[in-house]
Amino acid sequence: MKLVIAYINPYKLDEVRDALKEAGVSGLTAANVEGFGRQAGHVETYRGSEYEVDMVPKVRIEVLTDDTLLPIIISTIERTARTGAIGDGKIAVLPVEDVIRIRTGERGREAV
Amino acid sequence: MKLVIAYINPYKLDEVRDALKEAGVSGLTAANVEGFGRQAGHVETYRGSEYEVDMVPKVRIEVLTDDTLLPIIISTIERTARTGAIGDGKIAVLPVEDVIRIRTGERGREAV
Amino acid sequence: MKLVIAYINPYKLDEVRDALKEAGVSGLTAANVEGFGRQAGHVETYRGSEYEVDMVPKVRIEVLTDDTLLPIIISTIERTARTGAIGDGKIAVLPVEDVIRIRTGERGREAV
Amino acid sequence: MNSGDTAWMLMSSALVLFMTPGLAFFYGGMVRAKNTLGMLMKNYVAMGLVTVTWIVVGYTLAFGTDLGGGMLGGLDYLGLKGVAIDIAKGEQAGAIHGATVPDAVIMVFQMMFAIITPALISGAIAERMKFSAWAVFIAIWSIVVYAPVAHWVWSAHGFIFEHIKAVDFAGGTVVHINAGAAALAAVLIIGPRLGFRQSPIRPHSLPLTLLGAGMLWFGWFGFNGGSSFGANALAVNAFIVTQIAAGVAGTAWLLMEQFQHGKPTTLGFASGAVAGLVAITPAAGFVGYLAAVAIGVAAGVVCYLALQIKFALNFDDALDVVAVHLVGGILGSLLTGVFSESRINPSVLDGLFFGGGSTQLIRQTIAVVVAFGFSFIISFVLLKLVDAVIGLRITEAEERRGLDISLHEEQSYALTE
Amino acid sequence: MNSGDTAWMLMSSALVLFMTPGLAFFYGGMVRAKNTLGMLMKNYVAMGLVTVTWIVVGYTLAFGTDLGGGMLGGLDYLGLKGVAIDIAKGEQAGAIHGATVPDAVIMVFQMMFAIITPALISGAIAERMKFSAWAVFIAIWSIVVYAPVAHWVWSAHGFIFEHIKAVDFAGGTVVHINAGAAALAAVLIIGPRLGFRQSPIRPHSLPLTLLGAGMLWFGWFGFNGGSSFGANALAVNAFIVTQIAAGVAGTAWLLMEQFQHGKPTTLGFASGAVAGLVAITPAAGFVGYLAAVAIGVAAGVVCYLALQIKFALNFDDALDVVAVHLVGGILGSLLTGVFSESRINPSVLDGLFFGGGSTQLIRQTIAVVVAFGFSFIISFVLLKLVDAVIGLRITEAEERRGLDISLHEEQSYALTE
Amino acid sequence: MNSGDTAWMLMSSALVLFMTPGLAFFYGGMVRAKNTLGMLMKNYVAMGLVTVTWIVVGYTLAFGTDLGGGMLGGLDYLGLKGVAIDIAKGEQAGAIHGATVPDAVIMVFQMMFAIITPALISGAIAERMKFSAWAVFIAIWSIVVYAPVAHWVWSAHGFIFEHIKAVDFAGGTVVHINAGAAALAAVLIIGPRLGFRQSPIRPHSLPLTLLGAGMLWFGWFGFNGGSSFGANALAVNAFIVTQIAAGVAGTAWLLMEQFQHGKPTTLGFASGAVAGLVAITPAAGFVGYLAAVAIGVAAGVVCYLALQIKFALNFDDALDVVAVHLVGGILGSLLTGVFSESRINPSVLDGLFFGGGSTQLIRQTIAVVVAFGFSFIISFVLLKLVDAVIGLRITEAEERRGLDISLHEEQSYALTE
Ligand SMILES: Nc1ncnc2c1ncn2[C@@H]1O[C@H](COP(=O)(O)OP(=O)(O)O)[C@@H](O)[C@H]1O
Ligand SMILES: Nc1ncnc2c1ncn2[C@@H]1O[C@H](COP(=O)(O)OP(=O)(O)O)[C@@H](O)[C@H]1O
Ligand SMILES: Nc1ncnc2c1ncn2[C@@H]1O[C@H](COP(=O)(O)OP(=O)(O)O)[C@@H](O)[C@H]1O
Repeated sequence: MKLVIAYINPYKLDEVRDALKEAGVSGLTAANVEGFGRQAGHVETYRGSEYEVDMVPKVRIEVLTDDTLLPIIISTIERTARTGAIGDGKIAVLPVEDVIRIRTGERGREAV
Repeated sequence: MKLVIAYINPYKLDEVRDALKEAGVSGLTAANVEGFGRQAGHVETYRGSEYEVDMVPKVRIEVLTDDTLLPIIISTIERTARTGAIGDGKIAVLPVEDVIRIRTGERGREAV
Repeated sequence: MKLVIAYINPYKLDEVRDALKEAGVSGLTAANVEGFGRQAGHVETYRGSEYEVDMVPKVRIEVLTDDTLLPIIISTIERTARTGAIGDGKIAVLPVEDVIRIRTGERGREAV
Repeated sequence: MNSGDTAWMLMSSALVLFMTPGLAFFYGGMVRAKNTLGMLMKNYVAMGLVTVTWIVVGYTLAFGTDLGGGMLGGLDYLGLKGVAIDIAKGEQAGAIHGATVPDAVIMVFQMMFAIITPALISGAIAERMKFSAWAVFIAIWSIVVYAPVAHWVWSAHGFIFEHIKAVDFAGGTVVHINAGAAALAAVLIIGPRLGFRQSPIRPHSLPLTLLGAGMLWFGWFGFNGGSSFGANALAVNAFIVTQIAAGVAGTAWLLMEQFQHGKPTTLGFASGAVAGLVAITPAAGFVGYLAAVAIGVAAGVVCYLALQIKFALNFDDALDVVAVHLVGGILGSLLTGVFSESRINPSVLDGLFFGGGSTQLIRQTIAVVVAFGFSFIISFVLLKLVDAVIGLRITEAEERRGLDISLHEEQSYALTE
Repeated sequence: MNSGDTAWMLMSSALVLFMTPGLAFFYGGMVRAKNTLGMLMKNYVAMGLVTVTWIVVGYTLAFGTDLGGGMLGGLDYLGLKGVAIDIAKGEQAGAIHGATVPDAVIMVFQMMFAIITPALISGAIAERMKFSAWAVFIAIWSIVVYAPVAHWVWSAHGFIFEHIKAVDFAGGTVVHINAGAAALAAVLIIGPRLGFRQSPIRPHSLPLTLLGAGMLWFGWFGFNGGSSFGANALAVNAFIVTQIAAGVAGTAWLLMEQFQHGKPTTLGFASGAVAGLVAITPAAGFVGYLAAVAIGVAAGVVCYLALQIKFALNFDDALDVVAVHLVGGILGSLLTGVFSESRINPSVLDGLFFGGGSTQLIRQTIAVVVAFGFSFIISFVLLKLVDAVIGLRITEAEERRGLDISLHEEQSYALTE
Repeated sequence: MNSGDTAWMLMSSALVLFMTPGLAFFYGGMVRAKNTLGMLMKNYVAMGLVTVTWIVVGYTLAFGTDLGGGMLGGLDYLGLKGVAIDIAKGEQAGAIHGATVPDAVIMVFQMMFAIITPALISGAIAERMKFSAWAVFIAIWSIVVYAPVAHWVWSAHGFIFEHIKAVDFAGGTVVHINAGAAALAAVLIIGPRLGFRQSPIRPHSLPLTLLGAGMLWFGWFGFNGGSSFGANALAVNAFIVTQIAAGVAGTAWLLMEQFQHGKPTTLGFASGAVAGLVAITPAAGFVGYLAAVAIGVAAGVVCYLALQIKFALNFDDALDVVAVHLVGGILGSLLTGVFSESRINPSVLDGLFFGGGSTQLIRQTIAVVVAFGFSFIISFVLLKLVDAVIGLRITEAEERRGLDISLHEEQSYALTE
């Protein structure tokens, strides 16, 4: 099993989630994060003092999945989150040793 | 070493944390996240316009642990976070290659 | 490739980020989290009722990196996030199987 | 009709109306984020419902011609009949306590009191009561509890006013004991919140609470200052003692915290100030400046100590309506009998402290007991009825999810977009 | 000069000024967090810019000696010449409608109206309009649209006042229809927000919206109550009907929601109350208490239903300025012709309901049409001009990032430090 | 006693009290979230402590019978002895400047000034000062600094009033220079915040700051308008110039930002408006409308430029009390000598601009220097004393964790439950 992590633009969350759902993903977890990368941040000015804010608001998605669904998850995220502009974000795939559904105690593929 | 990630109901955080502490876990990190899964979301209505909100507030816990404590961590979370209702959440176990305690520079099991 | 996770004190974020940037890291993602560990929490009092708050605000950093940069990333975080006081936090290293840059579709080392 | 007095009464009426949003935020900041709108709504809706009940029957039951025995007003002002301004005939003034302002302005000033009083109760049942049940409850309560008590105490032939001769300048019994007794009944019936005394239930936004406290303090100048029905010397006295009692009680509460816990809190200052405002309310037109200091100290200390009641008796008065409004109201009503001065207001006897003996204090005590007993009993019965018909309490799942989404399908904050 | 009347007019002026921050928060809470400051700023800046335009030319165009035909005031008060208080010469009073207060206080009271009126428009173009274009637009609009309409309706020789003989107590046409028509023009020109009707656009902080509603309600007592120019019986009437209409309309809106969706909302109560306040505005000095109930019910129901217009016509009136202010203003202006009573205010005919026939209603209708037409057309042309010269709309990237950072280089909330 | 004047003074007193919560939010929004309650508390507590010091000795030191030389009031009003309303004897009025309102209402109006003045200082020492030290400091400061300066400037026999003949309508010297000088002393002693000029220290909630600015603006009508002690022509003038200066200064500040940075900010508009309100304060009863425009422009521009002082001198005046209140207060006091008109207020000479020569300007300058020097020196000594006995500054760990938890064991926001 795998854990897919994706950093995406916040306004893409709904689209990505809906597409993943359609692709057969039964669950995911999202969090608000701040990203630093090639994408420029912005300047804020308070009473004449300027502050460079390097961090950009992003959403971090986490999907636990069995290996069969992995390619389609990656391609779905790529397709829906892409705008072509810097800051579209990244996807990472991590190995997972076990997954447990708390409610039932199911393990592994069943639990996803 | 392992990283245990658990998505649980927010109001279970205190109970889970206390139980893990009792079980010998010396630290963990928690974050507010939004989960999408089998559990139904809710509807919001603003001036007559309805919005379906699919995401449910959850808490994401992360515990770094050495392998020996792993079974007890999993069973502790299962036991304390379970209500039997849909939305109790999931636990995932990921392999960890190294852990470092920043304060002391200790590595591996010592650092957890 | 690796995923480096670090839990650090919030007021260290700017320093750590700047140092990582200088060390050649091209991106990272940060999130506000709450940590539980050896560091003491605090007490809050509302109309005479005391509440022990065990969780301490921390920032969680995530850096995707290829293996060559790994040692320097770890030592940079260690150096800049360390104050020597309890609560400086931890670093964990996880294996990563693949990374994809959404904008371009690049994979692996190129994508980081 | 005096234009200066009228200007002050218009302004005072606006100030008292402003207290209901103030109260909403005072309370709203103290609940958890998921219950914020549920809390605000229970207050705001009083500005809608009680406006209606007041113009239809509340006003006439309270201030209509006494039906006999000082128990209730007649229906002469039903639907505000006869209260209207009639330019051609000249404005009506003086019907109520001989005031120099149009009767209609007193009607609306009193309406604002009728609005905020049931709203006060909402703090006790915070985070777990149905909206529908609440709406029905306060609409009826404003008619069957509030209006009679207002009649007894403030109508010229009300039995507490005329026969018991207890005084209540701006609502110690009518507003605070009345609401506080109902709050006590409500807490006993509805039961504690999920997790009460097990897990921490923290205020979600003390800045909102502080804002509400500031709005309340500001509005209270109209509440007490307007209860003289004019921009006269009595208004000035009421205004000043209001400020003194609030400031002193806030400070006293801080000192209590400092002694007991070592840390003064902002919630403590706000709570103390409100306690002081409550306690000075019945006394404002009868006591002098130094008495206001004494009442302020008493309010800060006693209401602070009264917080313990709920833990001792193990009932969940969520936002301490009993400790602040019931205890504070009783305290102020009794201390009025201690510190009143006929020099300041000829319509009252000198109090115990000023050599007038215990006569006024005894009268005050009777009024306190009567108001408390009546409000507690009728509120209790009424709540039981509403519970039987509609149900007072939301389900456990709704309570967990929070009132905002469960009851109103709204979210209080969406800060990340 | 009457000190009581002056006290009330000073206070009313302050209350009306306070409504602009109130409006800012009412609106500000309804936008997404990233646009909060952008929204607040579009309101606050009116307190700067329109203060300037009003003292320079706005006041004299509105209230200067009529140039003939009741179309516009002359330049006698240019730069407030002749409006100053001159102690030596005695205060000037009575120039405007024979009021018993200094002319200067009426000037500043009217200034507050001139400020809030363009601010009302900002709700329609929320979350997408340039700040520079907005600033230029409202500065000019306050001169070329607001001042003339104010002259027509409120100046002694204004043609709507003198010839059409329509009445508008506190701004149904001058404020609400005027702003509502401009809002409609603005929405048509600027187009919908990114994602309108595709993805949810939720209010980021309903507590702020509720706070704003509370401030508006409070301030509205000055808005309507002060429009009698004194602390007189008419002020009392206006004050009371204002309270009644607001409370009733808020309740009516809740009931509509209950019937349609099964859940009453806090945003609904606040919206209904504001709709009621809007609708009673033109009527406040002409109608009685029960008429206020009727107007409140009508406002709650009709404005609620009017929300559908934007979906039917597919235009993005972001915060429903058309449904609340344009529709509410028209409703109130027409109902004034239905419920007016000469008994309450001899300067008006009895309305349709009180046996006066349809004369007043017809006059009101004409005034509505004229005000709407004028405001819509001139606003449309003006906005087109501003669009051509400066551009009304921010870029897509700016809109995505939010007005706060894009336009003002500020962030509304930084809660994690 | 005039009821209209009394109504206005009661209302003005309430408005000025409301400014302290307003100030609390204006400041509170500008600090980091972890210091919000610490900031609010430093303001709110002034409503408690200074109420006490004022009634005990502050009022009598300021307005008691002069002890000779115009330096200090005597103890005739100790504990408010003799200030009480005595219905039987008839209300006392006219003791202070022959006003037509009860002396007691002036006492409480002045109390509100005594409360907000030390609160103003809190912006300078934001995010790092102990609460205990602050409480002790302002209590003593209100007695040893505020009361004497108020006596000099506002008591009939105060030496600045009677001998220097400088004028200060509503507190340019007494309030703003006084607080600004103390702020400067405090900043020099307490030192900069951790991370000053190294890492960004951003406002945590500009909506709160904007709300506070709105409350301040609203309350300022009482501050300046009430300083005429009645609802008279002077009040009207003060009210109008207050509005003009605020609006113009806010606009001017925006234009400065536009020129320097290309982006106008909401914090800028709010700051400019407050600067304008500060600058018009001493002048409000002496200058005309166009002078108010000039003062507004000057305030917007000069205070904006004055922000640089702290970077030039490298001291951490956290929320710019020096730039806004000290500089704005000096500016307004001097410009009063430039734009005063005897036509508006016979008690003042014509200023430089109106052909009166430099006499009034010189008087104003002397008053500025005296008030600044006295306040700076005594405040400095007092702060050194408090530092020696209690310590002014919290520990580094406390500062990192934030004042809310460190000092008050409270958290400002818990939005996730
Ligand atoms: N090495 C990295 N480790 C973790 N997160 C990263 C890394 N690089 C980029 N990110 C995340 O991806 C987001 C987009 O990256 P950025 O370099 O701005 O654009 P792009 O991916 O299009 O080149 C960043 O805001 C950050 O959240
Ligand atoms: N495949 C997944 N990947 C990541 N998180 C998931 C996944 N499935 C579920 N979750 C998380 O677990 C929570 C509970 O899942 P849900 O399907 O609603 O209930 P249950 O686990 O009881 O069947 C979700 O809200 C989400 O946060
Ligand atoms: N086993 C763990 N798993 C996950 N996070 C941990 C763990 N132990 C500590 N942490 C994180 O590291 C932070 C610092 O840990 P703590 O024990 O307080 O100090 P230190 O690391 O200096 O000994 C905690 O607040 C928590 O966020």
